Amino acid sequence: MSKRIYLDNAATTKTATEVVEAMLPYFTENYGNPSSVYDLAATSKEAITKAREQIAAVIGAEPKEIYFTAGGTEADNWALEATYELLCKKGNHIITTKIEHHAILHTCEYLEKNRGARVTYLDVDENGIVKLEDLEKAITPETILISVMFANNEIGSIQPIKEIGQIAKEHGIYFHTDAVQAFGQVPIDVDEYHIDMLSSSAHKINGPKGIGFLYIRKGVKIRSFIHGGAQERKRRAGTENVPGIVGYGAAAERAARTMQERTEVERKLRDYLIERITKEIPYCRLNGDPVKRLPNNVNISFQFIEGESLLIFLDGAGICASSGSACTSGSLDPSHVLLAIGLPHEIAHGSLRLTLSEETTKEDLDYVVEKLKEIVARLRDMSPLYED
Amino acid sequence: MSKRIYLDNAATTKTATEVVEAMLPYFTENYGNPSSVYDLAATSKEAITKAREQIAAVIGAEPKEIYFTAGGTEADNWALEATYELLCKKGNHIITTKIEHHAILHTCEYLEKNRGARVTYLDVDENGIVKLEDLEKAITPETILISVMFANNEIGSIQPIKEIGQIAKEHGIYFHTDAVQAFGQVPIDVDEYHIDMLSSSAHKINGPKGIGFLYIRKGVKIRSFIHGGAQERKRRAGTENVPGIVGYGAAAERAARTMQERTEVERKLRDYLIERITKEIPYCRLNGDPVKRLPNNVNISFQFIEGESLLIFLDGAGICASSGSACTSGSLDPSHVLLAIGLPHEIAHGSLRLTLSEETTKEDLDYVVEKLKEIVARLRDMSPLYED
Amino acid sequence: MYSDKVMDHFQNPRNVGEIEDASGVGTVGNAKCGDIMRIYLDIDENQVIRDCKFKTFGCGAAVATSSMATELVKGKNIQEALQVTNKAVMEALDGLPPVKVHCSLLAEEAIHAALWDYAEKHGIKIEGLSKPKSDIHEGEEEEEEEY
Amino acid sequence: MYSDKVMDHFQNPRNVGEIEDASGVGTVGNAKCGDIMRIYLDIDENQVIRDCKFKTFGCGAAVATSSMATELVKGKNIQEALQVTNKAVMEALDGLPPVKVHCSLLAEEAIHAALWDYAEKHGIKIEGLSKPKSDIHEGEEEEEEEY
Ligand SMILES: Cc1ncc(COP(=O)(O)O)c(C=O)c1O
Ligand SMILES: Cc1ncc(COP(=O)(O)O)c(C=O)c1O
Ligand code: FES
Ligand code: FES
Repeated sequence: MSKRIYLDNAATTKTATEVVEAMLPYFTENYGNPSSVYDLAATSKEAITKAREQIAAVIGAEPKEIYFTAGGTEADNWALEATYELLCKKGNHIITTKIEHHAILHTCEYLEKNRGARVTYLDVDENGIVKLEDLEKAITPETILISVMFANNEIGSIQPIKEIGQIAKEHGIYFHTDAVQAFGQVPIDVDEYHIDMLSSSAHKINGPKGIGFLYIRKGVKIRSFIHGGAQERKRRAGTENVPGIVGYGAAAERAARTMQERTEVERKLRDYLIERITKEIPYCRLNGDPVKRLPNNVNISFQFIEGESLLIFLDGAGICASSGSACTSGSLDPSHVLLAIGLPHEIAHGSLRLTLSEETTKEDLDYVVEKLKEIVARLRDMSPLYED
Repeated sequence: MSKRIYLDNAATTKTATEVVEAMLPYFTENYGNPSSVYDLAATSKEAITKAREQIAAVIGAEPKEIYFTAGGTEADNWALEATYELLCKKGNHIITTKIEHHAILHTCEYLEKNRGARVTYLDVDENGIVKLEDLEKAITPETILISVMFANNEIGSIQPIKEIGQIAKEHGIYFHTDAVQAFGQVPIDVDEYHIDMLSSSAHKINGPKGIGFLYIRKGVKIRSFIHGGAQERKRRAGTENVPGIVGYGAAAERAARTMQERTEVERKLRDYLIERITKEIPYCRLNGDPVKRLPNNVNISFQFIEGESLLIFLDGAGICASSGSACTSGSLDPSHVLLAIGLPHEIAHGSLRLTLSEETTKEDLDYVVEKLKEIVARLRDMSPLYED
Repeated sequence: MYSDKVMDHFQNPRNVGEIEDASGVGTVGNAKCGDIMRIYLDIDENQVIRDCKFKTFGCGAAVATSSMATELVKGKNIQEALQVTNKAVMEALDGLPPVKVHCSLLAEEAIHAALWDYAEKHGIKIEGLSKPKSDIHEGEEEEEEEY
Repeated sequence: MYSDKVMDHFQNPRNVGEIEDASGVGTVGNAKCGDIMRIYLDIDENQVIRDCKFKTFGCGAAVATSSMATELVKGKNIQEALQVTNKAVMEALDGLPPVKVHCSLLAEEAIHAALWDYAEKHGIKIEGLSKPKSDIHEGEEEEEEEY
């Protein structure tokens, strides 16, 4: 295929060249195990220290509050399970939302089914934002943890994290946020927002796959999730993924450095794309909040058509995108996020997520709009639901 | 430092150039998320399929019995915790050994402390080998899992895995083996050895850090350890570490291809090194079995001296090695493995592990022996325990 | 993830459309994935399917199986058409990914539903054909992963 | 992991050896890590430490602190020598990694033990010096990680 326009940056991103370059020496030269005594190991250790500093700086944390994991999913599992274990004698109630990533939702289900937890899944409004009154109302004396994602991966809605953190703090409840989509995309300050734990994943910000971190505020004494060696100050066992950690550090530094300029451009392109699609294609609607929204996220539902078909035709035109359709995922239910904002099944099926990167151009988007028009028309012709 | 002789290949290995080369395209070109619909993702998916086949072939497994993890530690945690959860209603007894890696031991401690498990830690003989009678005797109607490492990381002793597997099978008990040190170094066949679960880690065989796998025999219905997306057939959530998986596949294929020739050479060099040290340096002894031993492992205790000091002086001479000394690890207790084979504390302290690679030459080893003689003499002069 | 044949039938689906005054029309839906398929049959006096068209709201596999199923029943008589099972359609498409097998059931059921409609309209009974369920996946269990 | 000063004192330790007929000898051990340190003092009639030697079985930090401690007490009188705490030794070495702080206690205790031995042999009492524990780490708790 000659042309390729990658608009699925919420799924994963291209690892930046400078990130790969930062990683390379740690494969074949500075390959020492950081736990060892000799000099070669000291190089690995220093590289980890540097990455930890680079990352901590992005969210206003101390370096020793950053614990590397294998990704956002592990970080989410860790935060929930270990907090539950630490505090289940005090209370068994966790509050989260209906629009969390499966890494949170399925961990909650596990805790409910196997470990006696009680979980409240908060509704969101039609734009995908949690209502603070609902949160306040859901709190009980047994509530030990509030976990609300910073920004949603499907519809890009950004939650009132600061206010949620404030409420958690006032009630003396730990607050975890899944910031996998937000880290490096929007400013985050763990102190200002009263965040006790925060999950993130490198491959969403042009870092490598298979590395993430959990921020754990000093004083939050959750156990380690993976038991073994004394790595990560005895809190996360396993030989450190040195190249991955180095790559994450480089990617975080880069994301923070370019954030303002990059997201300003992306926001403009995002709004341009939204405007063109919603104006030029009938029977479609924007999902998620028009303003409190990730700078690179566009999510639109097209009535009468189904997402997977749309994606395959887009792929045929060289456009990589994703959908909240059941048919794309292996599970058959349409996106729980789209249902949570009130879309009926058949409309949730016809949703399309386009997530931009710093490489996206206006020309790309013009091409996408043209193709989209053709494809949507074609699929509607095929649809038993559409009568023109 | 001009000269560097790396003899700590049991801690970690250099990532092979061909492995890094196999990985590179998956960072910046074929970076698609394997769960997506478009063509770019298909490339990632196929790459994972290939790696799974490469790895399965090494141990006589089916590709779909291989589940990728972030390393050996996660695989060990998963096998133990999930088996316990699956079967704790049937029985709460686990049998393992005193010489397991901390990834096993600390997980057992967690299960004992927090989840009601009862664990038997089998003794080993003076060569570090499990006694089959002990195992037989330890089995009770409540025993649900036997976990015995394939080969020990410190003293290199290789366990009678086939016999253990046979015993487990006869009693209808699941058998897990931590093969982190054995995979790619000695032949393994999961069927012949009756292995139900097997852990491994790429960075021990010239693959990248941060990737491993758990082999789970078809029919063993343990739950997933990390909850979230539907990756790894819904058994291990988290965006796949595609470059890591590809690198692991390449490293496994390479290790299997070169195994016979490589280990033959290593075995000869190993025995040469053991012979020279034990003959030429007084008051020292070989730890571990002289024959049932990893092809690249040398572990020797030097009386009257302490391991960390030895390592620092060796490092000064450009030699990277490791020790079972308390002082090297952050924990203060000397190696539990050396204590388990009956060494007194002060001798356990003076242990040195040298683990060879395919790049090790006889000249390297001659140099090591000369340096070792000097350093040992010097440290003994400084020791209050040594009277000459 | 799809075979070349599936991709071909998906990207260039045969027999898309409607038949006015069709002899039989069948619409079926899959409650789980929400997909809908409608099949139109034009059946002549010898009970031979002269023409067949479809409209589908569904995934790539659903579209491709609709297309292939309509191809397969065209020109066949009713009894032959009843033999066009989802397995036959899948085989003709060189297979489907496991998670997509259920989509092919949609096509089989849509044909049956259209034949039922035809039979009702003409007051005849077709051997081996029973009333279509309103939802073909009613009561179907989430497929167990075989570990 | 060690400062340049530590590495220097480790690789070129000062005052290694024994003193025959020393005025005082102190041997201390750390039960946990199994390390042992012995200090020899040669003290003149004015209670000034004329010479000081050590032997150590222990890690790099233990050797370096032994070396530095002997350097620091040499030429001092007994009261001054008592001020050579593990903190003072660590500072003189530009610090130690947290996990190695306990090693420096060994040096402090060994000096105290040697002084006690000297006091006992000479039937005197040294202000501010108490009988050395047989194991300086007796009863010490595993240090808690501060999270
Ligand atoms: C026997 C054994 N098990 C488990 C592990 C843990 O592997 P990893 O550090 O890659 O998680 C290691 C190595 O560190 C090992 O040698
Ligand atoms: C909001 C959110 N949380 C968690 C994850 C899981 O991250 P990973 O797949 O890197 O483990 C993702 C992405 O997949 C995500 O978008
Ligand atoms: S028809 Fe719904 S998944 Fe295929
Ligand atoms: S003296 Fe034992 S660790 Fe330093």
